[in-house]
Amino acid sequence: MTDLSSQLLLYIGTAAGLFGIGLYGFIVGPQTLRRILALNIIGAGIFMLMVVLAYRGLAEEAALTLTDPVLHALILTGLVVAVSATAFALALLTRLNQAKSAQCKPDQLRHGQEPEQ
Amino acid sequence: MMVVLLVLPLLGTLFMLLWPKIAPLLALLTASVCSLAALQLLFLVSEQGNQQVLLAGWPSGLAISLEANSLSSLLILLTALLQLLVGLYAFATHRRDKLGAGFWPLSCMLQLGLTALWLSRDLFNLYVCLELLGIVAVALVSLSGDKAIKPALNYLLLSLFGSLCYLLGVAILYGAYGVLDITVLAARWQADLPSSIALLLMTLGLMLKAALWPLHGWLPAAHAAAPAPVSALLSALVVKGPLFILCLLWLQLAGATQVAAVAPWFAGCGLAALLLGGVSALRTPFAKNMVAYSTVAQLGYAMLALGLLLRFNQPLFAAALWLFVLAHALAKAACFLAIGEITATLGGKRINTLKGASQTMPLAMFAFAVAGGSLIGLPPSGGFLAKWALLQGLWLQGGQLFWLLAIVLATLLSAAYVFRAVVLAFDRADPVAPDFAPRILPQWLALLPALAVWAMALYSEPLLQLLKQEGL
Amino acid sequence: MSPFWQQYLPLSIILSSLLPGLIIFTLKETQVKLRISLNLFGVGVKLLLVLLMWQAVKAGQQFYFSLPFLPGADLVLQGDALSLLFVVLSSVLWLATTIYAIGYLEQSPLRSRFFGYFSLCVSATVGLALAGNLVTFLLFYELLTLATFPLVVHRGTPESLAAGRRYLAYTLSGGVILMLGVALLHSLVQSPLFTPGGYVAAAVSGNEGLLMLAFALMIMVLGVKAALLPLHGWLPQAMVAPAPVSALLHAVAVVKAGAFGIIRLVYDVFGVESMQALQLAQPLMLLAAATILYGSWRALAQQDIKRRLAYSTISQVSYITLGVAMLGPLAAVGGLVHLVHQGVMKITLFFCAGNFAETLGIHKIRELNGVGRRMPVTAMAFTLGALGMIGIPPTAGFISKWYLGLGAAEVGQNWLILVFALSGLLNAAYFLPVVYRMWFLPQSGRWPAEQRLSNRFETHWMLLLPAIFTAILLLLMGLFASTELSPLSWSQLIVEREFRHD
Amino acid sequence: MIDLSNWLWPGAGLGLTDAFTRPWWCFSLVLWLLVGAFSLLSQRHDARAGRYWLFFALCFAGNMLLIAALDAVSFYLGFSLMSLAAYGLVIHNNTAKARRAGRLYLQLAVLGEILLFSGLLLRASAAGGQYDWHSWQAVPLEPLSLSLLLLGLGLKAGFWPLHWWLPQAHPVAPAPASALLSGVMIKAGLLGMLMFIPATDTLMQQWAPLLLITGLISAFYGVLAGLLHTQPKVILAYSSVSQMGYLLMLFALLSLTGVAALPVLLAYVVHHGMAKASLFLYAGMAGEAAGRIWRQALFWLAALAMMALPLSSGALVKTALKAKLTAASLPGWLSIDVLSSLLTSGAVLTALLLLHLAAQLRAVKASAVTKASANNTAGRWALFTLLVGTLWALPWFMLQYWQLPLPTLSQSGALIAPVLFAVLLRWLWYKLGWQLPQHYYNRNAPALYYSLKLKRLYQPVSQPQWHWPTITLRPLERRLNRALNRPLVSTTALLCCLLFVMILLSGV
Repeated sequence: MTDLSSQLLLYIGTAAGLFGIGLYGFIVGPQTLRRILALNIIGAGIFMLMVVLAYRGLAEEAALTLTDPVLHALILTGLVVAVSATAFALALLTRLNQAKSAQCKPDQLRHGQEPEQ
Repeated sequence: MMVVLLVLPLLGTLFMLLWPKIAPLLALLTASVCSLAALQLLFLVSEQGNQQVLLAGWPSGLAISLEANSLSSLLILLTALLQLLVGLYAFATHRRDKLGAGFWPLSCMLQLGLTALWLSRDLFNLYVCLELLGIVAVALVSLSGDKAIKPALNYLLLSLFGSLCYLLGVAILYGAYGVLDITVLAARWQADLPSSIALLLMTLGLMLKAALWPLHGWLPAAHAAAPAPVSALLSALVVKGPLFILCLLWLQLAGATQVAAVAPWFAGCGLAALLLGGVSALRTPFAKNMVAYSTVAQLGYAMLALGLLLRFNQPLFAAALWLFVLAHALAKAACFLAIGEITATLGGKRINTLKGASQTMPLAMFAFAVAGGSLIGLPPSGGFLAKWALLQGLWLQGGQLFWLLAIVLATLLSAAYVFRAVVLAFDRADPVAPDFAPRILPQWLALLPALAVWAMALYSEPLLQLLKQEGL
Repeated sequence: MSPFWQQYLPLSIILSSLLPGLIIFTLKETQVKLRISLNLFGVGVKLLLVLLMWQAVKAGQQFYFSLPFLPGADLVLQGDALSLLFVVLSSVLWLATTIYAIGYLEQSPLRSRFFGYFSLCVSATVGLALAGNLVTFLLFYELLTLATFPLVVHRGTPESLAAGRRYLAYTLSGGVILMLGVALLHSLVQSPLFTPGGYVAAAVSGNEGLLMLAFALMIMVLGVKAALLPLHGWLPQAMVAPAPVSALLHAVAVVKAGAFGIIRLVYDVFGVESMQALQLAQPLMLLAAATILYGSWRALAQQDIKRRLAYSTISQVSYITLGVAMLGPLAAVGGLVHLVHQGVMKITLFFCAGNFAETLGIHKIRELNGVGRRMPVTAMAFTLGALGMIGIPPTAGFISKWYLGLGAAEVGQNWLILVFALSGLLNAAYFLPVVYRMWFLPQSGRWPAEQRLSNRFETHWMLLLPAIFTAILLLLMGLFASTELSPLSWSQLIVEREFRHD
Repeated sequence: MIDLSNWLWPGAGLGLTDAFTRPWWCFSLVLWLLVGAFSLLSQRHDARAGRYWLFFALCFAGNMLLIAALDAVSFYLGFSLMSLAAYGLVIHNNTAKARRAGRLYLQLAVLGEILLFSGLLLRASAAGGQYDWHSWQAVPLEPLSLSLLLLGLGLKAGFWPLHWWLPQAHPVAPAPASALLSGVMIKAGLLGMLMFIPATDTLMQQWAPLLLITGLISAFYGVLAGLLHTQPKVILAYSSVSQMGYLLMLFALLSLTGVAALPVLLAYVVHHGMAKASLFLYAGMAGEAAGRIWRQALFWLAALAMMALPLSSGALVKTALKAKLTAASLPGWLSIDVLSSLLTSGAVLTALLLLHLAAQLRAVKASAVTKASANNTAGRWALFTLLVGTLWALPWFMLQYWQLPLPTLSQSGALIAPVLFAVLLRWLWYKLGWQLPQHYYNRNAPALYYSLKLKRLYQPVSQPQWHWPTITLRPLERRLNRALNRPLVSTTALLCCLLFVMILLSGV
């Protein structure tokens, strides 16, 4: 590990912050939608970290200006995965709400107060 | 061969989407061809040693590399065979159980994800496989209608969370070492703090996905809510994927100090899973929940074996670990299929539905009992082999009385929940009348893996040898 | 006899009951004739094969069949003198019990299942007898547990289910612990063939603690099936099973499997020298003696015939354990011969109890008044069995007690004779009043539930015949104890081979 | 001798190879056949005749077998066959009293058998696995096996203090059965002692004086107890106790004289068997003897033989007993003089008991009712006559075969004197109207009470039993379930974080 420039540190810190916020949101909940969003924030944090690391990843061998294409590929793949997963989760959520509204609980739906499990 | 194994399910899925009418046929065809291919791969590996393929001609390091050793080819074979079996079962019952048309392509995708997972030796590939597996699994769970959405959603959230944890770990590792291939990574491994954190993050993510205690909460509800063939696939195969990666990580990557620190945790978690999962299975009033909790408990064996393997480095534990995986896959598939068939025919979710099942549906009940025998570890079943290896290892290690007693206790618990159901089945005073005439074929299909797991015992020696030297 | 024969004979002895059993499972309830003929065919073939083997073993041949199984422990079937003793016992009694069961279960539902499991149970027992090493033994031990469970709960009533649960709780826990013990022993000395004189002797020094632990674990488990003292609870409850099952359970299959296992463990795994070196015999002896007395004592207060018989079994089976634990040749003869004698006597008693229950609806002892006049043959058979249990000559029971007593005196444990005497008194105290009721008291009121099962005999001939057969057998075994065919001579042969090794 | 050891149980052998088994066998056979013939007539109108004959035959077989047995197992087989089958004879009349007595009898018989079994086991073991009792003669006795054998066989022989069943069982059985019980079967105990306890053994020689005393006490006790009863068969049973006491003395003398007393013992056995059988038979028929002088005369002939009137077998054996006693090498603390005077007073008491019996038999007449046909009655009396005749022919045999000394004149006088004295005593008693308070008579034996107690002990209604404590964990479980199960996702995620921190801190 060589010295980290303060900028990178800032980025990493931001990524960690995003991760933390996402984690907090995910744990606290309680609405599912909020959790899905929290997961996306976590994902964003991780991708950000990866972007940063793409600069840092080859630090030992090459100049800082060179970025690591592998990581970018990974991020892209990850994004695709994350997007599809989010879409799927949202679809499921919609179905859940449909099922619930079919069971005539409109009040709860409006307020989004769905109890856990 | 490996490429065929991956391409075939993919093509199958595509065609199924194109011609949904013949989807079941395609699924069965894919599964059977894959089984044959997997068998050939196994022969190939056993004759010529490990096989490696670099996709699309890229050099090592950049290309997606696939590597098949005897363990992974065994797992592939198991996957394909179980797919075939479950496919047949689903085909036999799909009209009655109103299994959605989505089952066929999804199960094919599942096979693809699993096969890719067994073959991958690259952290990020594994991530993709995991994610694929997770999403497909959730989709499969949600097939059984409205009542399954909630558990499926929970499953999905936690699964995604787990994946992200894993991904974070991968990112950190890549940041530190700049490689993703496990073998290369292992060579450069330094047991410092970032790698520890990364490893731990990945571990927790995988534990979450593999439903290892105490992160197992989503499993019983999800597996119980899914249709019977899906639960069989999930319990038998899907949870094994993350477990496989976990073993890869800890056996190949981790440094000695890390291993020493984490081993007691693993063993402890395994033990807790065994005991608490067993108790839950014993107490739950629902039939499928019982089987699902039993999965939680049985995964505890694998965890325990892993922990002990890390601790003592005794090859017998490796054998025990994989034998547990194999035996549990077969037995649990049989259990879920049998219980699914019984609950469908007798019409009820509660375990009391099994009353008198030994008369009304003797075959299915027999399948359950036989598979249960393997879960308990009665000789001469696969479960027995695994347990035997575990016990042998512990005795050879010496002074491990605590673990031995714990295993005895866990075994008794498993016996208790299996026979709780079996005893109910023998109730002749107050049997539950079937809603319609029981069908024979699905019952036989449920019996097949159960018989297979007992037949495993007859090949115990080669299996033990193979798995012992493998150890990943 | 060709070597091919020698190799496959043990396997075919097991298969001769296993295959008919499996086929019977698939039969419909209405295919009675086919089922019965299959069953009897199996019995006949088995008896024939056993006879072949008996002659060969007597001539000193060994049978050996193996399948690869665990590393260091193949699945081995081995026919030696000791295993043959048990095989002959179970085959012959299987014959009797099969006939009895056919008569007993006439017109009752689920017969195919019953006979299927029945055959499985006997196959497991025979397998247990022929098991050539500990791992194989363990395997058949568990199979036996599984095969007998459906028989215990066959009636499907809440009581029988409770009994089944209890039975499983005991035996499965036992099975797990047995696995633990076998694994321990395997890790120390592997699992070679059972050899007279044992095979642990080489490992004794340095591993005393572990060997003692292994022995304790295994005895604990075998003690569950053999109903040794603190582990006997399942047996009295399991008597809710149909009479043929109880008969089989008590006389041949389960209880005897435990006793047989103890014999194997003491003589062929540990061996007399190691037992002495590890000082394992004394506690076992004490335990067995305590069980003998306790079982007899508890039997006194039982008002249900089968319950009383069950406690009597607890007591009687421990004679075998005691005989083994004394580690002397004469005591060993006594223990081994009691394995057979107790089986025949107890099966007679259970047949008779079943006859009373089936014909007259009698379950309680106080209902037996004057039954000797209504069912003289059954009552006679019961009386003979009871006298045998007390140990009155010329029944078989006397011979075994005589040898056990001689053995006790031989090894200088005179206090055991006191145990035998006391137990004999207790046996008399709980059996003679029953006999007295049957013969000397007048019938009181109507029989609880009388059925006319036969016009010519007192009950169905299929119920009567096995009881007569075994009753005569137990007389013959006592009277002609010195002949070459008798269990006594065979036991002496076994003991000669077991103790000759050095 | 028949060697059956390759056929029956190990060591089995039958034969009459001994000086004492042969006459014993013949005497038993004669008595069995005579009494058997008698019961053919007496049980003709018995509703349960089949049962009677079954048990009769079993007893017969057992008795003959045990006499002819050459090995311990055969003896034990015969012994237990006889003992158990005799139970059927004891309770034959099926009255409550008979059942009570039968219970006591069976309890003691089983106890005796078990003791005998243990004793035989120890002997067989000491003899190194030899079952042949001849080969046991040279094997030294141990205190344990000796006392087991004495107790086991003594319970059958019925001398004091092991006599409990005799006064209970004999009166309730049918007359011929009592005759056999008292005449032959209780002798089996003695025979067993002869076989299995070598007379020349050192330990036995040490114990012999004690046995001698026991026999003496038994002789006195039997008479005294008998005098306190008024039922003829009870009196006879007590008389048997007393006579078994004499036999026990003779058995002890066998050791003290170096087996010289064996002929006397045998003679005494035969004498007592015949006489007691006759008396029991008579007691069964006493009602029919009313007014018939010759029938009563027959009784008196038997009784006088018991009283040892000169020329009778009793006289011969009593004299010989006394002679052997004086010849015996007694330990210092046993004075010959005291013993012989005790013997004399014993003779007085015996005579007194028989006179008492005669008086009681006279009382029976009135109550006795007979239904038998004339032929039957005549036949039975003829058989009885034959029996008494045999009894009176015995002296000749004794002189011939066992060379018992013929009593001299003074000895005869010494024999008559006690009888006369007893008659006098009895007459005085009768004249003066001495009477003990009523409640001294016919007291219930405590044995029956203990027998009942014992029965309650071994047939308990319930027993203390330990149950597992039942623990209900259900509420706890419910609370746990509620606490753990929701909210799922948060809990799991939190646990995940927690685990992360904990494992990390544990030093990865």
